[in-house]
Amino acid sequence: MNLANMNLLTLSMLLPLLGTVALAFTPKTSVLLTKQIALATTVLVAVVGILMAINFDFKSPGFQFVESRPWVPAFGINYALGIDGIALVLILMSVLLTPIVVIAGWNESEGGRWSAKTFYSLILVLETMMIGVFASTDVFLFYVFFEAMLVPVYFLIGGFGSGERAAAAVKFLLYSLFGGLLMLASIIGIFVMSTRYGNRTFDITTLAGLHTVLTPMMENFLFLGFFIAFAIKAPLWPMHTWLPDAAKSATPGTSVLLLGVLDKVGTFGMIRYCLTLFPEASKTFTPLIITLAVISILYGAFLAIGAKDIKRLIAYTSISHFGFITMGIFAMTTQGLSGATLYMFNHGFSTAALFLVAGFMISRRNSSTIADFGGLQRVTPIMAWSFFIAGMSSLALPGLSSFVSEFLVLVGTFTRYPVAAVIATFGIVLAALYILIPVQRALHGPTTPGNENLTDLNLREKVAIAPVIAIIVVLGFYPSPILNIINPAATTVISQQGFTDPAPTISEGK
Amino acid sequence: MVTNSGLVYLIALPLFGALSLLLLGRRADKWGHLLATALSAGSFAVGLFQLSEMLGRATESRPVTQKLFTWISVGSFNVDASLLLDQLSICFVLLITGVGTLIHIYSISYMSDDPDRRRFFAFLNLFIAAMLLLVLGDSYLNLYVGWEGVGLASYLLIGFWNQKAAYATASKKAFIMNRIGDMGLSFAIMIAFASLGTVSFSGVKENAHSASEATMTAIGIMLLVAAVGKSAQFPLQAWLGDAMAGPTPVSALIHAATMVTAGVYLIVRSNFVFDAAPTAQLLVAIIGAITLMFGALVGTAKDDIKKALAASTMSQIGYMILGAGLGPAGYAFAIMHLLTHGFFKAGMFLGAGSVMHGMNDEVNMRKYGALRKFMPITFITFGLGYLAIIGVPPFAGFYSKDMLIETALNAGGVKGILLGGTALLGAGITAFYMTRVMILTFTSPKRWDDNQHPHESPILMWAPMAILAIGSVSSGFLLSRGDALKHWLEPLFEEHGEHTELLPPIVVSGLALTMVAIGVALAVVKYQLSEVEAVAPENVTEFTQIARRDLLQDEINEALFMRPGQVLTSVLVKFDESVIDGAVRGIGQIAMGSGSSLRRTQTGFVRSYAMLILIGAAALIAAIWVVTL
Amino acid sequence: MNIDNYLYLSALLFTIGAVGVVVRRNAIVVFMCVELMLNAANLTLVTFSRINGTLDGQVVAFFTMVVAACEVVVGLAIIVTIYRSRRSASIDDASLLKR
Amino acid sequence: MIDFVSPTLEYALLAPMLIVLAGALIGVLIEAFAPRSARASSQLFITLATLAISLASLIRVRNSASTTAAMESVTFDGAGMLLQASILVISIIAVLLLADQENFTALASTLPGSDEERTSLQKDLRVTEIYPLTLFAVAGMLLFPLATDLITLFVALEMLSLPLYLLAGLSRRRRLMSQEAALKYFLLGAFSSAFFLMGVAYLYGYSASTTFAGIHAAVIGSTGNDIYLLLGIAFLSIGLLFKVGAVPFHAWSPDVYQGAPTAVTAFMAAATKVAAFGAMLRIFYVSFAEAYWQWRPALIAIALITMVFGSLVAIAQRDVKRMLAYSSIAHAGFLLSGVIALNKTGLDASIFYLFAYGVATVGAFGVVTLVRDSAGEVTDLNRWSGLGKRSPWVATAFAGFLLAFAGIPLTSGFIGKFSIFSAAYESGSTAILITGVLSSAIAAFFYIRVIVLMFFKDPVEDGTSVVIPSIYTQITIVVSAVVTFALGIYPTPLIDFIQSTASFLR
Repeated sequence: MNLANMNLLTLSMLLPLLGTVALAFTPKTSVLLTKQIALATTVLVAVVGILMAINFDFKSPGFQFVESRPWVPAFGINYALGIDGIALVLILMSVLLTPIVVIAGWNESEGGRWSAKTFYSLILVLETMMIGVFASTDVFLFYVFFEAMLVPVYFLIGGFGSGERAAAAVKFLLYSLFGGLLMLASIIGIFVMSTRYGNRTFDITTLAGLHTVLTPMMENFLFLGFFIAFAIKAPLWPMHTWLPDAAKSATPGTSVLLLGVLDKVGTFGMIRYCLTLFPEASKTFTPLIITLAVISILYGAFLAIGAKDIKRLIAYTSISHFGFITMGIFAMTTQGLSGATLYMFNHGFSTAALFLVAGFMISRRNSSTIADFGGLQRVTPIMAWSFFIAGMSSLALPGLSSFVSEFLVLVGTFTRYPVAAVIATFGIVLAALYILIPVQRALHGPTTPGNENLTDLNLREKVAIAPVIAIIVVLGFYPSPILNIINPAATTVISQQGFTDPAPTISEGK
Repeated sequence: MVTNSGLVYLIALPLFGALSLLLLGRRADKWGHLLATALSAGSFAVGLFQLSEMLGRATESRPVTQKLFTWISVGSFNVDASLLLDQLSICFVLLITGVGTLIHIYSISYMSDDPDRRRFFAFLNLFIAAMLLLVLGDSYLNLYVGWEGVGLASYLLIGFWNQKAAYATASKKAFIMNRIGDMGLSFAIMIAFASLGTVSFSGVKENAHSASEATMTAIGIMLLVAAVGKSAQFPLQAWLGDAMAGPTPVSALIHAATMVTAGVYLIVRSNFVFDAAPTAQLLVAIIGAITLMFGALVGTAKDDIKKALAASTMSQIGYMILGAGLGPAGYAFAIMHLLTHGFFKAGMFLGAGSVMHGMNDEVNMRKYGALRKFMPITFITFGLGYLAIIGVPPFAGFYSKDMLIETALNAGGVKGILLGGTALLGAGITAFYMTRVMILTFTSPKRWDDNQHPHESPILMWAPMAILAIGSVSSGFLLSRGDALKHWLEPLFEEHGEHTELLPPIVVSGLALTMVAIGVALAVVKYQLSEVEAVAPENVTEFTQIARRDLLQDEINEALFMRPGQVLTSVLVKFDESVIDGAVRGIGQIAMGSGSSLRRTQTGFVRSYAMLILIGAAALIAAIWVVTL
Repeated sequence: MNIDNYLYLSALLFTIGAVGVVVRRNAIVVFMCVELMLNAANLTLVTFSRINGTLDGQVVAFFTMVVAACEVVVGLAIIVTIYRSRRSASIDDASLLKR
Repeated sequence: MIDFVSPTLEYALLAPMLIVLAGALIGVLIEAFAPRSARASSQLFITLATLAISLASLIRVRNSASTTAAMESVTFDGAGMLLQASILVISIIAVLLLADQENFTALASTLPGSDEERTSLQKDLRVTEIYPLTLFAVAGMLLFPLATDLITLFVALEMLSLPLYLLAGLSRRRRLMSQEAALKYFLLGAFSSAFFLMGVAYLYGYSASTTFAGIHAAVIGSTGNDIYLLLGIAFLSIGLLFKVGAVPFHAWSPDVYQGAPTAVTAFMAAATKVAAFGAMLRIFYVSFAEAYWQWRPALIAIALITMVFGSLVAIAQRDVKRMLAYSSIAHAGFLLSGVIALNKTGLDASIFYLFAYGVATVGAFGVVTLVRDSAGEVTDLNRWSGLGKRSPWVATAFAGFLLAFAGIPLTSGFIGKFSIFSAAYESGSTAILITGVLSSAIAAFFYIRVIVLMFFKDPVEDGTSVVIPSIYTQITIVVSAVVTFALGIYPTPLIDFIQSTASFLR
């Protein structure tokens, strides 16, 4: 793999920054140029991402595209990057979503306090950090990205959002900072412990052995520091209340990145850090976490059913979906973990589809209240169908990508925690409700006043939404490409935990 | 097992049709319906070809498979996208594509003046493809895809005119009640994987005996739940009546002939599960019995011709489920009734459609009457279907239903008597309400006002009806001649020892026919010989009123599920707003509050600052002193 | 007599000074109380120097006097400015800055 | 006769301080003889030059670290050298703020609101005494963390305090407040230094010596009466804790920070903290280390209270300078955990933190001096709303400093927090870690509120505007901003340097 030693990861993180620099030199007035530069950059990054995927060795479970340079040797901090299957999939999702968001949100920067330059610079900086957070194999580096990420998002919500944007942005930032600081405490704990026992390092693979010397008490505390931070990010019930506000106030594009990518950092962190660093503690807390996950699934679904605002509705559906993901992760079965990872990937796209179409609808109607829409099916068929398909993938209709992941999660959980899986399965009925209710209210029925002369999707919007739907459908029937990337990594994680998939009860009988 | 690369075309053709019609959009308006019909017919042709191939092979090597690709493979959970065509699925393939094609043809004319006809045909093709996947999938998960696929198609077609709010609601209702059933199916799959380590039919069949009965019972009951949801059986029957919102061809194809019978397919397909789980099997029979009565009773009170037919569909499927619940003895007859029912019920629905077509979409039978003169062909085809369903020999229904009743009676002991009795009684009631439909629509004096101009439908509509009518006449005889179907399907099922006959067959047939006669007689007396009001009379018995409201099914569902659900939702919304978010805000306010109260210590007076220092000094000394002790 | 008494005395003086700072209002008096505290410290130093038999304590005391003198200069300057602008030397009047 | 041994003074090592003192004296002479018109510029030049030369001489002698000088009354070691360097750097950028005359009264002696004052303003008189005063203070600060003799320590304390008392009173606007600030600072300062002196007395009584080494020896040998040690540590700590503004000895700081001319506040807040904590670190690490079981619990308690109190009260502030004052109280709490850590990492962390925090503080106050209306600086937070629209760069810079205070990654504050907390935790006090983290969360709350105010609220048109008075202020802000982010993104060189050099000579 000649590309392996080309530091593709650094390259992919550098490109957006270069784009930002380019933006800095474009005049404020030439908005179009700004957008073009942003789009070009993101597309370029996407290409690099795909290159990585192509050159990725599916067979080997370890980290690939590894880079490492000392950063703060005094603290044993390295600028260390590397990706396993799970990280690759998520990076792929991020770099694919960003250009789509740029296209779909072509005019999102207009409602904002600041110029388009600022908007796209923030997006690009955010992309760098998204890649970094998934790619870093140094706990400290991860934390830096994890926290620094908040700043651009904060300004994206507060500066370009709508409604109570400032309040929502603050809520988001405070929640995340609180979690982040708890995590900082744990990181300090790890740092001191690793110093005390042997060499001070933040290298994830080295630290994976640390738990052997920790007291259970200590391990539990360190685990909690990480987990709470991730549970807030993910978000898991009852630490979710920032999400609906943020998603409602942010621009659709931002919401896509927020729900599609940023929240994944939480679930990704659970796999990469909670499980790897603190296997014992993970076992200890699994019952609690599974419970919370199941609650999230049903709770989020019910609130989605009760939601009056379409963006809040989507946010709540995500809470439900993140419940599934978390459940799958802590089920400690290959099906569960692979399913959860695939779920992260699929959720990225199905939520993107939902949010983008919702964004198109809102931008036409200047309202995000479901009740204001009605009978769009007859006025704007293409938009209506896009929304419908996105909805179907959100309720995990077989034949669409999310079904595979959701079912894997359920099966994987059932083999170890049947009760949880059974309760969670009721979520699929609720899902039908929370998707079909808005579909009926907004798309079906007679066309209500104010909607008669909405225009259907234009070419740009079609271009933005088409690839997403394509991915949703194709992966629904043929998920193997992604699953093949995920499986080895997932298997490794599970075996690191010292778990093996429960054998069929029948073979126990024999 | 023999592999065959041709199976995929069965699905591919209609799927291609659906996609191309949907993606091409208005461009395809001109010829879309023709393409769709052609593809459906093509699929039927492939089916016939496969049948001939199959007939050419020895019994044991008849089933053929085709592996398309590896679908999901994670750890020990491996599911291929692969198809299985055996004696059972071929029946369905032919029924689906055959009846499907006929209904395509019928729809060309029936939907001719609908602006969205192309979309309609796209959905029809989508349904055909999904239904074929359902019956061709070689594992429960593949079946699941088709299972929800047909659910989607039915949702789309019921809501085809979803600009009418009521229709939109009906489609939603159907989808959600189906989802409840689907939940059962996913439970079944999970249990199967967790306990047997496989989800393929063959795999489950292999382990069916080695697994504990409890496991198999669990799987069985979950499969039953799925079947109940899809086949509108008690207690998930409520959606079928409303599903009549869809265009009539849809009701004929999906909600009479094919999709609603998927439950029967599932249970018969899973015979090895139920044979290993008697309890589940008994439950199946009981559900079937209940539903057949339920549907029959509702049928007696409906004035809406399509609703009446829907009720009868429900009841007829009840028969099939009952048969499927009778174990190896009943499977074949269940399938046989399914096929014959496919013919005559589809035919009658198309007939109803033709009547509506002639009566400006009037569906209330009390506004019909004396249509025999105006639409003779419809009358004849419908009539043949009618004779078939009430089970008059030698029409199709007679054979299949008679066998079901007989098998039920022979099920042995009290069980046999109860089930058989219900079946018999059901036959009578069926005769009654179908006669009622017949009389109200065709033979009774006219009750429609003069701006109605009933007329016969064009050939594109009556030709399919005619063909189906032929089927309703002959299919029963053909299928049961020398137990053709029974032997055809036998290799799939376990051997079963002959039951002791409770009554000789001839007696059973006699009883059945008597019941039918009584039913017909009652109907004739009540509707032919006495005046029928054009508006439904209010001064009717409690029972009639309840029956008109589908035995309160919707009221019960609302009281038990919808209302509580809505309450729970609103409660949770408030809870989230006030309690959880409130707690978060509360923490913020606490910080704020304590901040501004501590702020007061900053009085601005030097002396109080000095005092603070003094106190601090004292405290510090004290602290250090304490630890020194 | 016991030399410790000097320590007690100085401690007493120190306390008096401290309390004075807290209770008196006039800036000058408050300042004098501070001076009292300083001198209490000086007394302590000298006493200890006697106890320890080293001269350092006394040296410190001298330094203290010098420093105290400087403090007086600065202090009086400030107090006088305040007095001129406020026509009052009460430190309680000077409480614009609070909360 | 007694043979008199003349004291040996290592002038090379003392040079940094002596140079500053010399510069100060030159400044005084200029005040005396130079024509008024020439004073301001020449004073500024002299001051900057002095500080620069002093820094240079410090760098020159860096290799001869770890030696005692001036008869053991001063110890010149790695840590001391680093602290001096930080103080000098901070002073230089702070002095640039002083250069903006808008900060200072025309004629200190005039009555507020009197004709005299008006005429003096018209004549555009300027108090240029601030420069020598500052230099004297700097000299004291330079001496404070190096002193290893109680006498020197006391003198240095007064030397850095007295000029500050005066400087606090020289504001151009709101002179009553300014004078009040001076009075409060002076009275409480004197009060606390009385405690300090009493502490000195008791320590002398305990150890029969005024040198740190002597006290250390006494503590090890545990000769002498422990009550004296106890009292000594307690009283001495009060003096030091007062200077760093730790609860409950903090009360002066909000008032003084608000009342004093902002430039002075910047200098005071940043440089004094470095000096005071430097001295504190030295005496606790060198002399009291072995008696830690006595003082540590109390100090931990104070640290915790200080963190929480500072953060909580800051939330409720409406005035930017007061808010920064309370945040500096909170930071004093964080810094105390470096003293408590009592290990090498603690020392390194504290020095890094002091430098990073000092620079950011000067920068932040520098921004405060820019936001003005006709009546001078606008410190009312509500009138800062929409600053981001008025002048994005200034707002961004301020946001940057706030993020650094909040300890967001990629700013110097984060590295500082991380290292100092890990040092504290390494020394086994979990309480500090947890409380520190939580109070940082509270602190984040009000830093973010200010950012919201600046960026997400619309400007109110009340004459508030951003005035860039002189290139000097710009330099200050730019430099501080650059340092703040540089130390956040690539702190390695500084950290390594600190690690290799920082150590106390016992």
